[in-house]
Amino acid sequence: MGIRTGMEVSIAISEAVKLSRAEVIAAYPITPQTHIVEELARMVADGELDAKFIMVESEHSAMSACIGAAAAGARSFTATAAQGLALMHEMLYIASGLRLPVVMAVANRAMSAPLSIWGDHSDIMAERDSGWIQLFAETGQDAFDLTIQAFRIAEDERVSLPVVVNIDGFTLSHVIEPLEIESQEDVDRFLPPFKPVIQLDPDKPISIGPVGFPEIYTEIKKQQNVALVESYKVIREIWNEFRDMFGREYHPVESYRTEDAEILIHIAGSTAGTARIAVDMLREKGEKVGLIRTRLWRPYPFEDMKKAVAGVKAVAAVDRCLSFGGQGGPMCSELKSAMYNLEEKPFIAGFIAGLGGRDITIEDFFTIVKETKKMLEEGGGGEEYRMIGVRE
Amino acid sequence: MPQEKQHPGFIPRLISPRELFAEGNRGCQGCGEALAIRQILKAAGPDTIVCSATGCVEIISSPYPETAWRVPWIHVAFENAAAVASGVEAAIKILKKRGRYHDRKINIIALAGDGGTADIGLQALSGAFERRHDFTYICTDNEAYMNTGIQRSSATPYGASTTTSPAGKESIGQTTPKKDMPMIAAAHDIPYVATCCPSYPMDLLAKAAKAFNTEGPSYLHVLSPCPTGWRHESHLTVEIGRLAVETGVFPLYEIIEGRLKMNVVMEKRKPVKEYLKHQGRFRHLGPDEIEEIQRIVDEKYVRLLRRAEFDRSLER
Amino acid sequence: MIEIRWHGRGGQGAVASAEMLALAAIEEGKAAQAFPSFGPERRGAPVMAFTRINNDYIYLRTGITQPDIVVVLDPTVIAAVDVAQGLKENGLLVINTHKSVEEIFRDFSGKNRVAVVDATKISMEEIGRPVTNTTMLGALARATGIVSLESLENQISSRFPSVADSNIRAMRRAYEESVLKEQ
Amino acid sequence: MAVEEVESRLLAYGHTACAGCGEALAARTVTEAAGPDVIIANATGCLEVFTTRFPRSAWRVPWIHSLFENAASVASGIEVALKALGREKEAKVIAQAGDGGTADIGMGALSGMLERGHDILYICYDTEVYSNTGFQRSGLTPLYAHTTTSPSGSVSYGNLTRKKDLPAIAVDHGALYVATASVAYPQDISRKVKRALTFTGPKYIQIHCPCVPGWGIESHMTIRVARAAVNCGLMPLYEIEEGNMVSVRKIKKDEHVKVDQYLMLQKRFSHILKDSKGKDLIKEIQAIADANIEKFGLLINNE
Amino acid sequence: MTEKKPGWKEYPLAAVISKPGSCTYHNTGDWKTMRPVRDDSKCDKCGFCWIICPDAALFMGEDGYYEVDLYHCKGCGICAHECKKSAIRMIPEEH
Repeated sequence: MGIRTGMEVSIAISEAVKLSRAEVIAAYPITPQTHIVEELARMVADGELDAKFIMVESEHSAMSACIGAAAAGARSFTATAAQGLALMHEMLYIASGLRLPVVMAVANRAMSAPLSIWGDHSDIMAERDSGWIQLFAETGQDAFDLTIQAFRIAEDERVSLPVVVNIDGFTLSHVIEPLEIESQEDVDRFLPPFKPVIQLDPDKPISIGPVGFPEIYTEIKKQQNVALVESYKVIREIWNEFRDMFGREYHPVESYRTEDAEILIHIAGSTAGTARIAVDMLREKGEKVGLIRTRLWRPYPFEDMKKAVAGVKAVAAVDRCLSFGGQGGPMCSELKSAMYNLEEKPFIAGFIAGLGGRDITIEDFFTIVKETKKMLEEGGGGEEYRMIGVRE
Repeated sequence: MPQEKQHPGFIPRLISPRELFAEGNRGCQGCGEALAIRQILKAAGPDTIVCSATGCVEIISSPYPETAWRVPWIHVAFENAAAVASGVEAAIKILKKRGRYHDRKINIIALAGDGGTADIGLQALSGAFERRHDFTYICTDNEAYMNTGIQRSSATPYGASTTTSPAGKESIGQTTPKKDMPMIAAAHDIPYVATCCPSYPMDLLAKAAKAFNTEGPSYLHVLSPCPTGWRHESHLTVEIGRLAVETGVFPLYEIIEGRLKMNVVMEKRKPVKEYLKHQGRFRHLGPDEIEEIQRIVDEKYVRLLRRAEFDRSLER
Repeated sequence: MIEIRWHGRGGQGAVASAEMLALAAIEEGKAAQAFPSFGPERRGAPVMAFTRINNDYIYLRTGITQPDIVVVLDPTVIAAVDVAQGLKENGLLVINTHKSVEEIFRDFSGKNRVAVVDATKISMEEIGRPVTNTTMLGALARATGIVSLESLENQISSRFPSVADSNIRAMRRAYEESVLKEQ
Repeated sequence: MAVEEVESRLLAYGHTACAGCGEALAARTVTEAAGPDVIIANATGCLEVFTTRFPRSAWRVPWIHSLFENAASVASGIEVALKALGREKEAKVIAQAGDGGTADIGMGALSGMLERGHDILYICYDTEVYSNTGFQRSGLTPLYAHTTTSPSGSVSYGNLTRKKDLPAIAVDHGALYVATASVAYPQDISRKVKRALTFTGPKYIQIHCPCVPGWGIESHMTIRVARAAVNCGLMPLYEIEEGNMVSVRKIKKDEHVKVDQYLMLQKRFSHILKDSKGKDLIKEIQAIADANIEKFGLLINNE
Repeated sequence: MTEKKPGWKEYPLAAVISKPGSCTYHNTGDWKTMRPVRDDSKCDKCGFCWIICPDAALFMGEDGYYEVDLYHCKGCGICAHECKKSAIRMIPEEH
């Protein structure tokens, strides 16, 4: 049993990194990620965490240094947001391409311009295809647990891929709330020391990152994709083990009051909490509404998603990111394409909400459900997606 | 006498016979960069990790499934050799402390060309120097982006024709002077900076050894003639490097703890024309431009001598 | 669920009071949230912070626009922002002021629960600086009983170990000296 | 003050900088000195955030912000565009950033701008810390300063590296005009900005600006702290034109203070002012000041 | 019959190369049009040709002379050009 305590979610992530005995942390400041790395710097300065903290000169170098450190055999961690994540972009592909188990927390934030320091999912959605395992936290407890799990998942020999833990900027990162912090002994039992699969070692001099001619590139990418797709099984296995040890459950797609539901709200991140309240209130009024929340975004849990929506009339897919000129929201697009070849599939209505830190309120969820019902009654069709709360 | 048989000449007696940068790499005929790296690794020895930037060296040394490296090597991207080396250095320090790595001294090298150093990689280099990582940064300078097809870099010298600073009716080629990387490195207050050239192998090996033995960051700027990009004949690589030094175009010096020392003072420097004439990239230059280059070289050389003299006076 | 909004100036510790209150509630076994107003506010500018307290885990992840309680740490903020904006009908205003509770009632006509305390004076006397965040926690505790003084003391002791005594004295005095009036 | 005068300020009042902000004063001085015919490319940072809260701007000159790391590159584009349009006489181009946006994440862009020889004045407002994101260490954070990412703690004495010598690096890039200035001497800033703008080519000015919350000083102490930095020798003020030192601000003997007089004004150094190990660390900082005094010949007798 | 190329499962993780110096199997000797030939009577075994060869294509023979490794020599001609004793000359490759 962990110790129940009140803690800022950013600090809880730092605690998780410390309990995971991270060895190298390289980071560059960007709001709203700062509290995570500042706390790690403090832990190192106070001797609570015996690690190297590199305060690099850019996010590009933060990810580069993590790649170097992981290649040298150290458990490596960084955190960033928005423009910082974008500056890392090319390095994200290299971290996954080199199969290095770097772990990163992203305090999700909107992309400039205009400059916004506030939360949405535009930053991580732009990195959707970078080959990282991607997890979303709803609560502070999730953030703490997922960070510890991330190291275990990343370093599993069958996986060997980097993992990102997404937490909503400010609405999660800067909130103090109650959560359980696990003991060092228990975390040690769950997470053994890092045994690198690839390591720079003068006694066994390997060459990492060679030139891959057309002759081999496709094969290497196939290999990487299979590892990412098959990490699904490992993740579930690790989640089961985590549940047995710590008593908290994690699933690729998590459902709330979906039994006999006709309409499901689909969302990821902390806003799912508000949606849950909206569902409760609608249920009280007798409306058959439920909630599904994406926990695992990459690899995409196709089967879980199909099961989760089986039998419902409609899904209201809410994205906190706008895919300009496209389908509206990346998560909605993915859901639609997952359903496309099914014989029986629900009507899927796309919504964009909560951009650049705007709250998605309980009332917004009422509107979303109402609009979905209306579209359903009108036989679907119409616009591809709607933006909620936008002023005319 | 077997001993004599093993070490008949002067040079081989002093230099490790181990080839840590292997034969069979795909460098051009007469590649100055491959030569420089071969020599440097002799000074480094096997307990070395090389973090390579994207560029010719990376391409010629690692076409999968072959590698030229006999030391552990990693290539990540173009602009971040110094940042990757920072991570490797920090990792090895903490792993040693936790008893999870060899306790031997490991040389950590960040290796990049002039573009990867003076342009796109300058920031990572500056940051790593400022943070005082214990590593050696080596810039093999062939004065243009050779890997992508001879485009200008900030290390391209005044008057050189490249594919993005071509000489033409309205242009003499590169119009800005070469960025002074060794001085910029030295301005970061790092303990050891040196210029060297594989045409002077003993000098290069000695400086490389000093750099590896320096605690904290060190910087080697290695002039590496490129037959393809400079458009000279492949057998002239070593001679052109030598001419760069003898004309004062590329002076050999060290800056140790901020004090500059000229390694060779050319009392009578050869005219720069001697250096330029072998190279196609300068072929378009007329007497006026050559005179201008001579002036730039003279001015800089005199400045260096003055600085060396001043720094010597501080030692009194 | 009780929702509280704190008003102060950047650097005065509004965020710290919001957090200490939440942590005290969590220590007492309740659920709570505390968060700052997520803006690039600079030192001296009017700022806000928020606390939610509930018996069960709080799933709500929105800002607080209709608070049950508003706490004003700095009386000069009242001139700059509408501190009573969105305050619920039965809401409570807790204000640092040297004015009487009647005067405040007049200033905020229509609000029917007000608590006042001269926290600036108390903190100057006890702490030696006009830092009113810990002091105002005392006034809030008195007006609401939302958490115990002991829990708040624990928070102050762990957060400001070197100046805990004076801050606790100031908080206790505010607890004693605050005046609550309801209509 | 007359309304017209207030309205003619090129950097208007009413921005949302902290009370006592050194950077705000320095920026105002720079803008006034440069005059109305400028275009400013601004990096992300405090200055950008506190001057342009939509829909209000403090700027009365054309101004653009795009990102943290690229003020020098955006300015390069503006400068070349003006030339291409034949309008280079109409406006001077200024790039500006804080110490993080200059010495760290913007270092590559600055280096390129200097090397390519653009006709741009680059101003670095050096607050010695990432103020905007909450006081993390930068490459210009001085030795032993406490920041949120170089905190003092039971096994650490704050920032363990020295301040990057950016003016020297700029000189080695061949910048035509390089100067250091301090917000303690606004007239000196003004003169240096005007002087810099007489050169056609790359110019670099670094202005030392105390940050009230970042350094842990009282808001009324900004100027005094900045002056102490100059008078102890830690912040030499000089001008270098085409590689030659042309002016150095001298410290009169009776103005000269030891570094501890400067350090004690700031919370970020409080951890080295209290224990015995700290004494040795202060000696190290004093040695930096003494080396500057010798190198630049800072100290003179009173007239 | 063409050789069967490896499938994706047969490649090492991330295309890491675990055979150090494996490019030594690569025949760069077939790039050359000229080859170096040594005149033993002029050679003083100083070794300069060895240390300035970009391709490490000279090796010390039994008798202390530097032999050319024709499998790797690309024929750049530096050794011949630099030899102070003019003991090496380049001759056309046979074809």
